[in-house]
Amino acid sequence: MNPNHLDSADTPPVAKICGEPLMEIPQDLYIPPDALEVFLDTFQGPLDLLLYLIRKHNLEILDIPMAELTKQYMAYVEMMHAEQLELAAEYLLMTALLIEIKSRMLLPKPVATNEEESDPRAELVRRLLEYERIKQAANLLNELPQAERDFTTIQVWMEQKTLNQPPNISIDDLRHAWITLITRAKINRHHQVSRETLSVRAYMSQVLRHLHGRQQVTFYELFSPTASVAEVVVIFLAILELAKEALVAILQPEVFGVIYVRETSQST
Amino acid sequence: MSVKLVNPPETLDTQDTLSPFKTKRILEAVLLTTQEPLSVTELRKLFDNELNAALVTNLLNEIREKWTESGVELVHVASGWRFQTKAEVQPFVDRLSPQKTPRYSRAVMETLAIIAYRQPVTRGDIEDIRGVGVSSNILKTLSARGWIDTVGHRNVPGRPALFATTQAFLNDLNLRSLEELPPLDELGSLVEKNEELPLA
Amino acid sequence: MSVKLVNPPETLDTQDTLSPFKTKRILEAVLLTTQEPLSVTELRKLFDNELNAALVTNLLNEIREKWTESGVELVHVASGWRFQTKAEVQPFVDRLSPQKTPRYSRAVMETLAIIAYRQPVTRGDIEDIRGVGVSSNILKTLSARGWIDTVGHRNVPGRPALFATTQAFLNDLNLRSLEELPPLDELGSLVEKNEELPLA
Repeated sequence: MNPNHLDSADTPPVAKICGEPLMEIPQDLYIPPDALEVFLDTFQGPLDLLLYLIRKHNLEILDIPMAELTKQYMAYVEMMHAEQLELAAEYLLMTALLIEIKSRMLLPKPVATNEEESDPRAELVRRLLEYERIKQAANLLNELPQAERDFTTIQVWMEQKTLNQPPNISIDDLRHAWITLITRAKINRHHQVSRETLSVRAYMSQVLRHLHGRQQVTFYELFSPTASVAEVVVIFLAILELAKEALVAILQPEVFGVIYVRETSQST
Repeated sequence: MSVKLVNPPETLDTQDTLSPFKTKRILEAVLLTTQEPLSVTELRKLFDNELNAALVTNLLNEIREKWTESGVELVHVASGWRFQTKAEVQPFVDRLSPQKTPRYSRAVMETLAIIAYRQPVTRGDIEDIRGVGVSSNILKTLSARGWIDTVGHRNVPGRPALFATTQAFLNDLNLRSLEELPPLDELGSLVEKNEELPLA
Repeated sequence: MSVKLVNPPETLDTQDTLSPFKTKRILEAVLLTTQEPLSVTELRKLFDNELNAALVTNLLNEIREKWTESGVELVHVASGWRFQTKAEVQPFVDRLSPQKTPRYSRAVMETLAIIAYRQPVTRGDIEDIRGVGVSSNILKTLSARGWIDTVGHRNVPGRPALFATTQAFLNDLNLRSLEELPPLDELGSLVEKNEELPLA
C-alpha cells in the first residue's frame, strides 16, 4: 500500500508519444516537436527539466553543452508562448540565464574577484541543488502515512452532540470535498464544469423555484426586467437546459403567440 | 514505502483465509470509522461477499458482547450497525472545549458539494457521481440545516425530487452567488491525474 | 485515589471517587467520540483537573497497550492523542466508499515540502526554489486541507504573506513535531568542488 507516486525508481517512460514510450532524451537533447508538449508537461518547470537533463546524462553541470541547451530551451519557448505564456516566461528566463552564463564564461576572468564568486554557474548550481533537495523532501513527505489516505481517524456517533452543535463549514471544506470527488478520473471526464455552466445551473434552480406550485408562467416572466444582458443569456440557457433535461416544457399554443413554461413534473 | 507495514501477530491480507479473529478485527475497525450505520450487506462486501450473512451477524454480536463494559456500544439500528457513545459519557464530552465541534462526515460534504456544483440534481445523480448509495439521513441533515431544498421533480418514473442549494447556504458560507464557489476546472490540476507519475 | 476493581454495571458518576478502571473507560470513550486529537490538558478537564498529567499519561499508555492487537490504534500526535485505524485496515475502509482520497500532484507536494522544511516562506520564496510560478490554487488547496496558514508578513515592499505548516499538518501525517520530519540527506554535489572550471 501507499505506493510512492512521486518517485520513479524504475524510471517510467519520460513521455508517451502516439502510445510509444519515450524512454529517454537523446544525447543531443533533440526532442521531436510532437513529443515536446507531452514532454514538457511532465516537468514542473525549467529548473526541473535542467536537473533532469543533468542527472539523466550524468553530466557535470560544467559540461552541459550550453549552446545546445539554449537552442532547445528557445524551442520550448516558441512552442509554449501561445498557450502558456507564464510558463514560457519561466523557460525564457532560464534560457537567458544559460546564455548569460555562457557569455560570461567566454569573457576573461576579472582579476580581483575571488574564484568561487566569479564562476557564473555557482548560483545556478546552488538553485539546482536546493530544488533537488526539495524534490526529495516532497517524496519523503508523500511517503509518510497520511490521514484519510493511509489511515482513518475514529469518530463514533454521538447523537446529542450532533444535534446541539451543527458543524460549520467553509468554502475550503467544499473545495476539499470536491477535490476528493474528482480524484476519480471518471468524474473528471463526466463533469467538466466551467464557471459559465455553474451559473447556468444556479439559474436552473431559480427557474424551477419560480415555477414551483404554479400552473405555468409566461416565458417573459422568467426574465427580470432589471436583468443584465449576460443574465438574460444565462437565464435563457438555463431554460433550454431545463427543457433538454425534460424538467420543463416550453409551450406555444398559437403560432407567434405567448410562450409558456411549465414544470413537466406538475400533474396536469 | 509506507512506514508501518508491520503489525504484531498477523497481517490483514484478504488473500489469506479469513480467521474469525481477523474478520472481527476488520469489522470492528471499519465500524469505528463510520458514523453512518452499515448494513450486513455492506459489511459483507468488505470481504468480497465470501462470508455469509449469518456468520457476519454472529461476529457482530460477538463484538457487541465484547464492548458491553465500555463507554461505547455497538448497536443495531434500522439501517444497520454502528458504534455509538453511551449517554453516560455525554457529560464528559461536553466538558471539552467547544472548538472540538463535530464535523460533517465525508459523505455529507461530498453530497453537499455535488448539489452545489451540479444542481438541480436527484438523489440518483448524486449516487452516480459518488459511486455509492446516499442515505436519506444525509439529505435530511442538509435540509434540516436549511442548506438544500427540493425545487421540483424530474419527470421520469418515480418522479425523484430535484435538490438545489438555498440562499441560507450562500449566506452561511459568506457567498454572494454560486459563481463565487471555486471553479472546478482549476481544481482538477491539483490532484494526480493517473496512477503513473513522472520521473524523479 | 481508591483502586477498587468493581463490577461492570457501575455508572460513570464523577461524584464517586474515580477508579482507574472508570477513568480509563471514560478516556477511551471520549477519545473514540472525538475525531480531533485531545491533549492531556484537555483530557484532564474531563475530570475537573483532579488527576495529574502523569497519571493521565500513564492511563493513556495503558489504553494504547490494550488496543495493540486490534485494527485500531491510539497514537500520540502533535495536538494530543487520537484513535485511528492501522494502515492495514485502510484498504477495507476504502472499499466502503469508492472515493479515493486525493493524492496531491507534484506541484502541490513540492510546495508543501518547501513550506514544511523552509518555513516561514513567502510565495516568492517558493517560486524561487521551484523555478516556476505557484498558482494560488495550490496554496488554497493546502490551506483548505488545513495544512498551512499565514503566520505573518515579511517586511518588504508588498508585505507578502509568510506561510508555515500547522498542527493539523503534523497530526495528519502522524507527527508530533516538525523535528520528526524525515531528515533531508546532503545530496551529492553537482560539481566537483576542486575541479578547475573548464570553459564550455
